[in-house]
Amino acid sequence: MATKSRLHIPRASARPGEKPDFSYLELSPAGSVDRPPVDARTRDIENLSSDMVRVLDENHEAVGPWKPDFDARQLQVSLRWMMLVRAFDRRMWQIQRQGRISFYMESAGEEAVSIAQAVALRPGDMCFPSYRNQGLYLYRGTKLVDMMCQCLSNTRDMCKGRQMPIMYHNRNANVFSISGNLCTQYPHAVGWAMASALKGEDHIAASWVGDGSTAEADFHYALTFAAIYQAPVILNVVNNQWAISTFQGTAGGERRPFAARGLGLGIPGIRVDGNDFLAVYAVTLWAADRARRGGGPTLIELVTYRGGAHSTSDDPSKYRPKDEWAEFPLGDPVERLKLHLISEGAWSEEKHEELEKELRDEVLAAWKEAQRFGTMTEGPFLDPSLMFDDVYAEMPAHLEEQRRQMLAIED
Amino acid sequence: MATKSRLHIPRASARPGEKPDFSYLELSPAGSVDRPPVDARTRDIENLSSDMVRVLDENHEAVGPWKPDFDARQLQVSLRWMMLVRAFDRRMWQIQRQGRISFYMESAGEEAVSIAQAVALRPGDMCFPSYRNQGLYLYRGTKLVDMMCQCLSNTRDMCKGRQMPIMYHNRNANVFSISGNLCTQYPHAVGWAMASALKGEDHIAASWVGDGSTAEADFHYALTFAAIYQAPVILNVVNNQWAISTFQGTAGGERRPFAARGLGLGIPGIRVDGNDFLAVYAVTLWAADRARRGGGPTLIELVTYRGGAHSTSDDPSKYRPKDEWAEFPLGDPVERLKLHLISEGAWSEEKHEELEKELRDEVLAAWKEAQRFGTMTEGPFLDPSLMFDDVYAEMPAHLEEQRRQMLAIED
Amino acid sequence: MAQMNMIESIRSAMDVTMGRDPHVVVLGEDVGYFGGVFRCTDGLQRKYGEDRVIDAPIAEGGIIGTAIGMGVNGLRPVAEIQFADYIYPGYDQVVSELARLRYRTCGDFFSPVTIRTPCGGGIRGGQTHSQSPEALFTHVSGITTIMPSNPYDAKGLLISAIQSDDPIVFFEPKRIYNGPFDGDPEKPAVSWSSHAKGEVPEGYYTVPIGSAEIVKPGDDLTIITYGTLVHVAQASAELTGVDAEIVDVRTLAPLDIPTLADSVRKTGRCLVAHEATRYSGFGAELVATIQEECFYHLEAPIERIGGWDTPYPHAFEWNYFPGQKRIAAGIRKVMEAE
Amino acid sequence: MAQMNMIESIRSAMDVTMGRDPHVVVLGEDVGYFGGVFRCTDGLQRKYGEDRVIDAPIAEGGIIGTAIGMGVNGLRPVAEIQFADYIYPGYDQVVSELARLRYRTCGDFFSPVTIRTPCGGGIRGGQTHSQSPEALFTHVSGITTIMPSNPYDAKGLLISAIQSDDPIVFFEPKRIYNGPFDGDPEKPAVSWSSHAKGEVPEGYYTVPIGSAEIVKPGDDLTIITYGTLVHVAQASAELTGVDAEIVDVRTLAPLDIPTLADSVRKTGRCLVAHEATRYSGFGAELVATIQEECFYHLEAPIERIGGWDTPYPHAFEWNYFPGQKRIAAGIRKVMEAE
Ligand SMILES: Cc1ncc(C[n+]2csc(CCOP(=O)(O)OP(=O)(O)O)c2C)c(N)n1
Ligand SMILES: Cc1ncc(C[n+]2csc(CCOP(=O)(O)OP(=O)(O)O)c2C)c(N)n1
Ligand SMILES: [Mg+2]
Ligand SMILES: [Mg+2]
Repeated sequence: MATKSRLHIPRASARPGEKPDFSYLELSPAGSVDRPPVDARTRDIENLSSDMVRVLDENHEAVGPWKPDFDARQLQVSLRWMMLVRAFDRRMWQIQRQGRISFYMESAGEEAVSIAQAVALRPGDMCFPSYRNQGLYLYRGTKLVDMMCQCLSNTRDMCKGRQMPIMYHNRNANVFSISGNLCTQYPHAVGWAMASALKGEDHIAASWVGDGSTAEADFHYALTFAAIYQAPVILNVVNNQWAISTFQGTAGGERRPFAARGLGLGIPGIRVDGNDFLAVYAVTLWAADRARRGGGPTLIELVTYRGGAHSTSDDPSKYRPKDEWAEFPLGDPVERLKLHLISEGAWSEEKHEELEKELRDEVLAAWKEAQRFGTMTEGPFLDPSLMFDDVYAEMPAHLEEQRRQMLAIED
Repeated sequence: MATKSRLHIPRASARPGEKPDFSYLELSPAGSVDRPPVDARTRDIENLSSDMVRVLDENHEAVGPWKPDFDARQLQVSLRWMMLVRAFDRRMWQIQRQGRISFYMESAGEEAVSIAQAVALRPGDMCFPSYRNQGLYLYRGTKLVDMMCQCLSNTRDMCKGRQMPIMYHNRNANVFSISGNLCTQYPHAVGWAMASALKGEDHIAASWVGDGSTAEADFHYALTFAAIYQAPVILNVVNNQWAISTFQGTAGGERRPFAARGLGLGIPGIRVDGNDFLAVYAVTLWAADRARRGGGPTLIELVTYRGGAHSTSDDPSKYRPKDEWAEFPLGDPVERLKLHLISEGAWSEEKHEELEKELRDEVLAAWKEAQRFGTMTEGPFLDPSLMFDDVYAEMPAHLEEQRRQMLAIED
Repeated sequence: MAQMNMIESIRSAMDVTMGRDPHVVVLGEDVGYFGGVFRCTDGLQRKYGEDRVIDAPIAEGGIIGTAIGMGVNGLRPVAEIQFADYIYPGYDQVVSELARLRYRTCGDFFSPVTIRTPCGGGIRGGQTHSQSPEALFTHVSGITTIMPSNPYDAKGLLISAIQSDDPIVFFEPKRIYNGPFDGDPEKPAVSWSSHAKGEVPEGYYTVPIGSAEIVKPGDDLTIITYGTLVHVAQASAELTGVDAEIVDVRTLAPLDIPTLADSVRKTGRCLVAHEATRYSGFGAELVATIQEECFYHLEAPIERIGGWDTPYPHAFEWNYFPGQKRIAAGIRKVMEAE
Repeated sequence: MAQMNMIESIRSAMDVTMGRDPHVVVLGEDVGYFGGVFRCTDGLQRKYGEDRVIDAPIAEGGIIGTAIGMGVNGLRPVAEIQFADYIYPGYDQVVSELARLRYRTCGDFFSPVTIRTPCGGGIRGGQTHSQSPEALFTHVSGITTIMPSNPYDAKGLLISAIQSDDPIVFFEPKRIYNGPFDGDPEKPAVSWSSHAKGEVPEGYYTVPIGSAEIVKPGDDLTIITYGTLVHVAQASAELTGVDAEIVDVRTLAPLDIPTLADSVRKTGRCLVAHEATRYSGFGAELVATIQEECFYHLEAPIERIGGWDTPYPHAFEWNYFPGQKRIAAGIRKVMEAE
């Protein structure tokens, strides 16, 4: 091969040792983007997929047409949820580092996504989350201790030891099961929403995937079916700038925002400041309203930053600058909502610290309780023969036989 | 399920017994769409994905900025190719109806796609066709008799009896093999193009799929990789309004043209009158030029109509109005190029009829020759034990053994 | 009772279940207005509406993926994949999601999807319209794999499948859609009306999942097979004059081991046959299971016959297809052994 | 000679072939800048450039599909699928395209793609990071399926694979990336430096595709296995005191039948073991082949041991994994039979 390659290879704006560079990120000033009626034609609102809906301005004030109706009390509660998610993540991360659970994934920096969207949805709406939506489970009523027991695979584990940590589900709360396979839940959400419309019900579905996951086939299937049948579904792309070691450009984000991915199918896209609690809430409500009124799917790109490692299995300092998060122009969602509340006179640094401590204690108490149901090293332990249940609705003969064999061997 | 469904179900504009209705099809007047420079930014030429590039006007004159440089002689040759494709299709269809080949698919009404695009590409460019691109094989030098022998699975069959009729390939002519699985060749084209760029070569790749096939995963994979690596590739969607019994709306074409499918990835789209030889040629040349100069992929939607049945296995009168083709606003590509040449004084009805007859004879002669290499009922026959070749580069022991067994049994 | 071919009985199974249960929906390519390329859903859309018999885009993974979501939301989706050869784009959704959803959520979520798909060769369909990929599903824990060999079983099993809360891949051997086929392509086509199992009740009934059937008792050897080859095996046995017991597996996973093993223990000899590519096919599982269960009763090696280990070649399909000659030779081999 | 673990030897195989042949390219998720989640491609991008060690989007079907196109254009792509559990979205491209391209074009087109992918459990990866889906590839005519059990073979076989004009699926048992593993999770980890096959030449050499290896000769019974279980089987045999001959299959398709059959004819007894789900797994093919080839030499039923027929459960992976106890019990069963 004599001549020089002309293959374009996307290149991250900064790698370890280099200065973080977010100049590629196009921002709109808070309040600058119009809020169209929810029955607007897709064509007329294409700008929403490249502009960025933002409500909180540089002075932490809520401005513009997307500013939602929220009283201070509600905002405090929301802040509390985001802080709880973070406190939970921090503890679980430590716990994994101590070798007391086998794996963990945190959502640091992305807490507004799960909480603001959970607040905007109704309990009857069905959520198909990714592994970084722990906030959804919590907000919808999954107890800390149950989340922890899942991570411990102990006797109270909702998954009976079958799933890796963080692969929760909650049937009663209408939160689906997390799959290890990326993006597979996206068409599920669309099918669920189609069934809802088919049954004449008002429930909508929502699903979440990362920027990296948009390259998967299921992303295309989901958008295609959602567009064709005008399924009442919100398809969220959480663009936290990174997959594992590859940046969002490696997923095709170099030229157009992910929010634009559905335009060619007639699916409106909204690009939103994913770290702005109020903006995320507002666009989600808009999309939910549109879906509920028969307006079909909306694709929401939530621009945020993965504050932590991809998972406990990797070390991000190997592939991105250590201080990248600190330089991220959209900041930290918890910090921003806190400052907004303070600017409104409805919160203070002292209260915040106090609440942080309270939540730490709450998490710690839950952890203590969770361990009572068993840890990796100490009982009570789950009965391994549970592993043969639920492969089928009823256990077939060969599994009965294998269970018998296993019990004989283990003796 | 008490309440009424609100699931949107796309509905064809006309079904058997109804009046054909193409009011859904947005057209632009010939000559009305600007021709941007090939290095235009994708954002600045989005209109090309919804407007329709047309060169031949209602008076059969070539007009506007997309009008290519073509002398009458070249156009006559092109017309001849299109007519040859049609003559070939007609004969093969009859032949199948007589039970002399097992299957056939014609490209009636879509001849301009293959021929105009083949003319616009260079011999070193690699084509990854669909099953309705017989024109590509012919134009690039595959002999009629070789195409027929493939359909006959006879002793001269390039596929040695392994493939159904019409699943040609031509290595020397740089035309890839046709797969029975829809859209699988799309990522191959992108990979091929990536390799070309990687090697620093100037060859580009082109691929073709139908409107229905765009719903497949491979469509998404191909667009995604093409966008990320800016592969020098032309991705064609031949929108002939129908898949088998489902219309293009069932593939997601109700809201936006297929040409817009890549916009969200930054891939420019061009919507072209697929029955206008000159327009198809012009946009293909534009996209090829752009790709060769490092401008990356282009998605071209060729708006046309499937004049015949889906294949010899179906009867279109079961699912669409019998006279739909006659009502198709973009007419017949052969007829239109003929009338253009006549209007230029470079052709006549008489010459046309004469040529038609000449081509019929040419096809018939080829058919006579092809049969000399064997038919379905008369020898010479291919040796069935050829079936064990080429599974691997070298035949492994178990296939040698199976071949032995087969020969023993057949005795 | 009515005379039905397999297309009609399969259609009737869907009709009957749709009539009984408003949650049953059908989706797939060309299944709606057109009634399916093999006509299996003909008339159903007119009867049950466009939103219960849904024309889907050409996206097998999307069909299965959305069907899963519908199932989670209380529907009972019956998804048609137009040819089994085109099921692979949906393979991930089957293996990673459909098969394991109940397991990973301890039964809190499940999706009762039935995937119907025509399989097998003999219609000059070449390598992309002839495959029998059942072994790629029998290996997947959580999936029930079925392949009927006649109209009666097809309807009864399909009703059971649609009603089952387990995910099911239901293979329909297209060569016998219109009539039983004994493996001789030269013979004129036979219709199901001449076959006992072509008598099919119009209404509701079920054939249990997980049970094999002895379709012809015999003493000399056991032929274990399924789908089209059930008929070919019978003709082959007749050709040899051997008194074969023919077992139609019907449900490939989970397997009815007792019926199979009892037969082989009785006859002492066994031949396993299927149309799919032989190497690492489902026949291997049958052989392995029988040698485990019946080792001390076996008087000869179990013979295994399948399609050759090549793609299904268009022009040579009758050389590829394990027809009477090959099965008869196998029977003779097993009978002569020892 | 150098000491290498399996990660290093696999990396070295790519390094050596990339150095010798500019047409070899590597692509996959996180393989470039980062060097792969298991570090198998560490340093290669720095050495060979961003366009020869390509970070791909998360799109397994796209990785395999574009790799096929690159192969058609003269490159030799080595595609990494991050976990074997994630290969299914690319399954259609493997089965329908890669496997059959040479066949359907009579050799006019082919694409020499090698797909590398880590498989197997034992790292607490649960159901989506532990699978061994080899049987889903061995059934596909045209695909060569390989699974090495040690660094020396891994490098030699991978070099052969990359140089081969056939498409190859190359499974890397991740549990033994860093050291041989005898099936006892309680024992401290062992490194490859203590193992003869941890001695690996730095440069070019090949291990032939299609040949099994007798890793330990023995007289009492033959254990046919591959991957991680080669080591577990040895430890299990030691536990029982039985003088087992251990055969490492190495290439699962096409299979080296003579080496396997000769061994069983010699010992008269056979146990087949793999980590994958047992039902319809590759072990069934091994059992079926051995009973066909060695029926008259068999003194006992062939014993078949695999993972249970459930998804791979996170917390119970050592109950799921066919460890020493289960294999030893199997050995005893085979030895006691008759
Ligand atoms: C089908 C599949 N392929 C690959 C992986 C391995 N994997 C797990 S997470 C991940 C990165 C996902 O990135 P993104 O979608 O951006 O989500 P994020 O982690 O940033 O939230 C990869 C490659 C997987 N889990 N499933
Ligand atoms: C993966 C796959 N699914 C389904 C089919 C069956 N099939 C063959 S052609 C066809 C319709 C294709 O329509 P379109 O893409 O519009 O192409 P056209 O025939 O109109 O040129 C279908 C459904 C197939 N060949 N492959
Ligand atoms: Mg991400
Ligand atoms: Mg079409």
